[in-house]
Amino acid sequence: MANVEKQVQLIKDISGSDPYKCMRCGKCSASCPSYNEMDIKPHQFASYIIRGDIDELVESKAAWKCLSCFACIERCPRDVQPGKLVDAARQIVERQREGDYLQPDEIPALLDPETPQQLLVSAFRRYRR
Amino acid sequence: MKYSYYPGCTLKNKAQDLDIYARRSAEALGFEMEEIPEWQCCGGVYPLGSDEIATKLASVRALNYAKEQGQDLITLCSACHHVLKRVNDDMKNVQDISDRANNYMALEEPYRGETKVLHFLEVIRDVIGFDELAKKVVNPLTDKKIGAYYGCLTLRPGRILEFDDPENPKIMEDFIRALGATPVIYSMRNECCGGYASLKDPEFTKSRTSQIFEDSTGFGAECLITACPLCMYNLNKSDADTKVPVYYFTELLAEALGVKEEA
Amino acid sequence: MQKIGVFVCHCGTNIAATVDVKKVVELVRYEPGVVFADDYMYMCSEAGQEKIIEAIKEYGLTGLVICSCSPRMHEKTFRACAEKAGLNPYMVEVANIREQCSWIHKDREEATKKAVILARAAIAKVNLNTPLKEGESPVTKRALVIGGGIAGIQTALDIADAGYQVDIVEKEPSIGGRMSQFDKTFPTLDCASCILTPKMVEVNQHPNITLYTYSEVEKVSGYVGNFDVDIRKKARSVDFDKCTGCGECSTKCPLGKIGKIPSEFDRGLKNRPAIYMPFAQAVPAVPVIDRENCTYFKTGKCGVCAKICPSKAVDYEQKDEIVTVKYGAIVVATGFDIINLDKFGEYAYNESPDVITSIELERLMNAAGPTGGHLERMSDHKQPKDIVFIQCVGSRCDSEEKGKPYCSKVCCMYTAKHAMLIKDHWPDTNITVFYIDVRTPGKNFDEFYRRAVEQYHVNYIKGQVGKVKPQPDGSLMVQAADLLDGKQINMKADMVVLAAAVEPNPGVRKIATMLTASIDNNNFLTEAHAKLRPVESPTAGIFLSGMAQGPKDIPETVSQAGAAAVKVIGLLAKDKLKTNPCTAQCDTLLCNGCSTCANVCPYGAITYDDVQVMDHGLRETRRVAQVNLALCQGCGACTSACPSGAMDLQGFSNRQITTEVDAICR
Amino acid sequence: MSMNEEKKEYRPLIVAFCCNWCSYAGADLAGSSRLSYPADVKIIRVPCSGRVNPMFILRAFERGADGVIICGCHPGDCHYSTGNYYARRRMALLFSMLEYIGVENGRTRVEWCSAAEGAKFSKTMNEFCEKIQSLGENVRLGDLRCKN
Repeated sequence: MANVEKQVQLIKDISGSDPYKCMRCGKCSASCPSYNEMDIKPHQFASYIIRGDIDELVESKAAWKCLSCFACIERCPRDVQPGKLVDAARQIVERQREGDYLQPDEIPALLDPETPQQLLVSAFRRYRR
Repeated sequence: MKYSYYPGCTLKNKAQDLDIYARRSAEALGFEMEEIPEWQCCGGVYPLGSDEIATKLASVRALNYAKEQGQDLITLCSACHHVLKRVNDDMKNVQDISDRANNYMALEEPYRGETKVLHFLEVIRDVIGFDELAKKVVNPLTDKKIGAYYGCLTLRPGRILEFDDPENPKIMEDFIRALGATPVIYSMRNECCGGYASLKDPEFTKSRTSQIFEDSTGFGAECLITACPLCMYNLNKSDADTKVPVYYFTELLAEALGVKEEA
Repeated sequence: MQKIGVFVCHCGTNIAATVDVKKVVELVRYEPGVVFADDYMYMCSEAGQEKIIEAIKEYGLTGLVICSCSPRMHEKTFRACAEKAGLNPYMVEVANIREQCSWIHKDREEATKKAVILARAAIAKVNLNTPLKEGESPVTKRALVIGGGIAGIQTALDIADAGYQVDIVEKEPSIGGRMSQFDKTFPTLDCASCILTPKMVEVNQHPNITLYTYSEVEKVSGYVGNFDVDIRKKARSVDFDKCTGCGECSTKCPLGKIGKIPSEFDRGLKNRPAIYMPFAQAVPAVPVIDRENCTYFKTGKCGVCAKICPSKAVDYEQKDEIVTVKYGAIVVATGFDIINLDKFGEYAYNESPDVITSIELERLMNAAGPTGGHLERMSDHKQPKDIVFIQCVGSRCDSEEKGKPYCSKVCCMYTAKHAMLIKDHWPDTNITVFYIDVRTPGKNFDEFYRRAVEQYHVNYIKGQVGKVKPQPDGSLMVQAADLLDGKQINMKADMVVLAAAVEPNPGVRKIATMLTASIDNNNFLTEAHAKLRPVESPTAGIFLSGMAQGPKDIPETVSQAGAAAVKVIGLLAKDKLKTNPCTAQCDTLLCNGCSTCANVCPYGAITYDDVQVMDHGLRETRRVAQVNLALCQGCGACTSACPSGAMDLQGFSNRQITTEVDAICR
Repeated sequence: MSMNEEKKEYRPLIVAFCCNWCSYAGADLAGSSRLSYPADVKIIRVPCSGRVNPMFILRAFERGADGVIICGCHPGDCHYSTGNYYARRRMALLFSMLEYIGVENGRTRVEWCSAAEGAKFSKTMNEFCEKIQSLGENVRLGDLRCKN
């Protein structure tokens, strides 16, 4: 239990946002371009963190499917910033475990001649520690 | 007028068009872009974690260099623009990040967000003015119906980037008008193209870009312009029926100013 | 030196069981100033009071200390008793040896000791008491109501019916306010103008009501019972006495045909001429010239209205006029508007004419509205088939920059109303409501909402809309998520209606400042007590009515309007106001005029005056604080804020409290 | 009375300033509910917590009080709208200065207590007494001439 509390606090610290402010209006889920790709939906991030179901959240696909497009952050009426919450969960995996979503040896197969550097650096930053 | 210029990784490589046409246009418009020596990659994505310091330092270095030159910092790539502006905001307004970053940097004088970061388009809007730009156009792109594709990184979060209204921007539309063409307004223009997901999940990005083409061409767009190499890549990869050509905004600018073919 | 009598009450055994009453009497008998001490079974009884009166007379007592229950219980009783015996009632102090001693302590010795200390403190205080007299101030028997919407109208009618003079100041050319724009009212669906117009006419014809329309409050001075108010009557450019309200001028105004001036009343959905009445049933039925847009005022040419007016009422030379009127009470009923939606670009309100606010929908459905009551899209004038309602646009927002933190309270109900009215007229319309929560507390309210779902099959979906996307084919795509079904939705709509948050009328902050009435961060006026004094401002003589105080619907507004009227009547019914004698006082010799006290005073009771003072034989002029005794409520905030110790509070003076501290710490 | 008594265990002297509208009524409710607290607490009634001049507190310490507590209405409930806010700010400043000269922070306290919170009043006073008891006699500001 103590570990869960620590993780909740860690997520709050890393994200700098307060999950308790969420009123479950769902504007984030309504705005999210990756909604259908996610198993845990943006409007549920806050409640997972409040309940302490951090493991489920960090093991979910949601953390990797977020595109950092900031639509949820821009439109959230309560300043909860679900994008920041899920990013903090992702950080926890990347920092504590061998949780990288992208392995170096799989990269060559994913490239094509036009792949811009921006794509690689962005993917590296988002999918790896 | 002289600016420090942060080109970023992609503009040196896969997006050379974005860079070259910008330099030529800047000359034609009467301002100078001095490339920062030894700039480092911004990382492409702004590190959201409030305890992430190391990943922000590359940007701080560039920002501080511009400060030392006493110049505003200009960028073209929407990712660099996004990262630099947000790191700059952290350095100015987030005490904790600012202090720790300065500890790492050990600068003679701490950097506290003094540099003003401008997107190339902002320079045109706020310094030169679209009226002036229109006067300098020699090959007006008359009869062209152009859709501005903003994507996400240039606009959001609006409070920090202060680029334009994040939901109903008009800077690129004004730009298109100044070049003599007709802007096409469509609602997908500020929706994400799928971004870096294209690396692992190209099908998903294709579904996003299809929607963008469908919406923009539905309103009559004959081509799209963008400021982002990643959007460019994803849009080009689309196999949508409604696909139209996509240009960097600087290419059309250079064309209109009559400097496209130079050197 | 005072001659003090101490009376210790047994309160049956309530006190006497734990406190050795006799011992207390013995020990306080030799305190400074005490000339008489006694105990009795029930001090508050007739016999007990008789004892006190006798002692006052016999020993010539100048001060009383009653050791008994809490002063909140019987202080009044003992003060009245003292007054009966010819002693100033403010020469009485109560030592609370029941609630704060005998009832909470068990050890008899300890409790007795404490009772003695409490008695000593009271004795020490009485030694410094001075006779106080309640002040009096006269009452002007006329009330001012600021705002002529349903709140102001109801308040004014209720006051006027009770026989008092009332003036209404309304900044628009007509009274009627927001309610006059509405089509029907929930939950009974009666037509808004059918119930409002008769009241407007009644106001106009009431012998006790004076209307100042197209007027604004300019300056307020004075205090409860005695306000002086300057009212600016803006130039109407039409002679009130000559105009017959025929409307010929409006029909002939050339600008009416060009149609460039959006009608405020129709929320910009229609245009109006430069000389106009906001709506057909306007009260008073006298048009005004909008000088900013009128060709005559801009270029000196035109003058059509003056030429064609059959009664020669148009007067281009008319000037603003300022009248000063005295009032005893002021009611703020300035109402509300909806917020500006520029910050909600995702809903495409500025982009698409088919995205409208609920209040615009009211106009579109109103038979007297721009479309004659036929619901149509503003873009192509076609009747919409699929309509989406979005709730909470700008309500319940955490960030200041985006919206308001409060619930606007009326939207859930009016949206259900709109949905049902549309279904009534055009049953094959599909209606979807996206909500966060449906909030319908109120009599017959939830039944009303359920009727929309059960009988009218309105589709309610939980989930805020993310974006409204105008489509190439002219329709709107609404992107949302159904949170209960866990699905993202893209829904086509012909029309989107936004339930925009309400906010207090933007002008209210200026008015509140003039009145020194307190106002909260959201620009709602603050009530004197949230539960017990909900229609009064903390500033005496200022009353609150309607949305100016907080979001509320029409039934609530009308009840609050009536309540405010009763409070006003209660005030105006008095010939003189008794004022609390425990007020602040300024020692002009110590005051340095720094304004610190005026800044902390919640009642605006402190003003500054230049006075001549003799200081060490020198005559000089100084700026010093003066307390308006009619306004001061005796909180003492100024006394602790005063850096020079010039401010003191009668009845709780610095010396009195210090001496109590000393007595306790002896 | 006190002179010929044997020296018993140390009992602190505590002065409580209670505003007339909320906390004094709360104290009355504690009384009528028979919720006891030590007799060491002596209450002085003031119209509002904003009336409590810092001088009163200094005076109490000077005269030998071991602890001073100020009770007012809850934020937003002040009978006079804003008095408790001023009290809170003023006392925060005063207490930090008192601590600077050696009067421990535990000896001073500001507490909100409504007219309905008899239980809270009693609990607060019990806690406060315990705290002062543990801190012992206040020797820092006391004027020795006032001691008997």
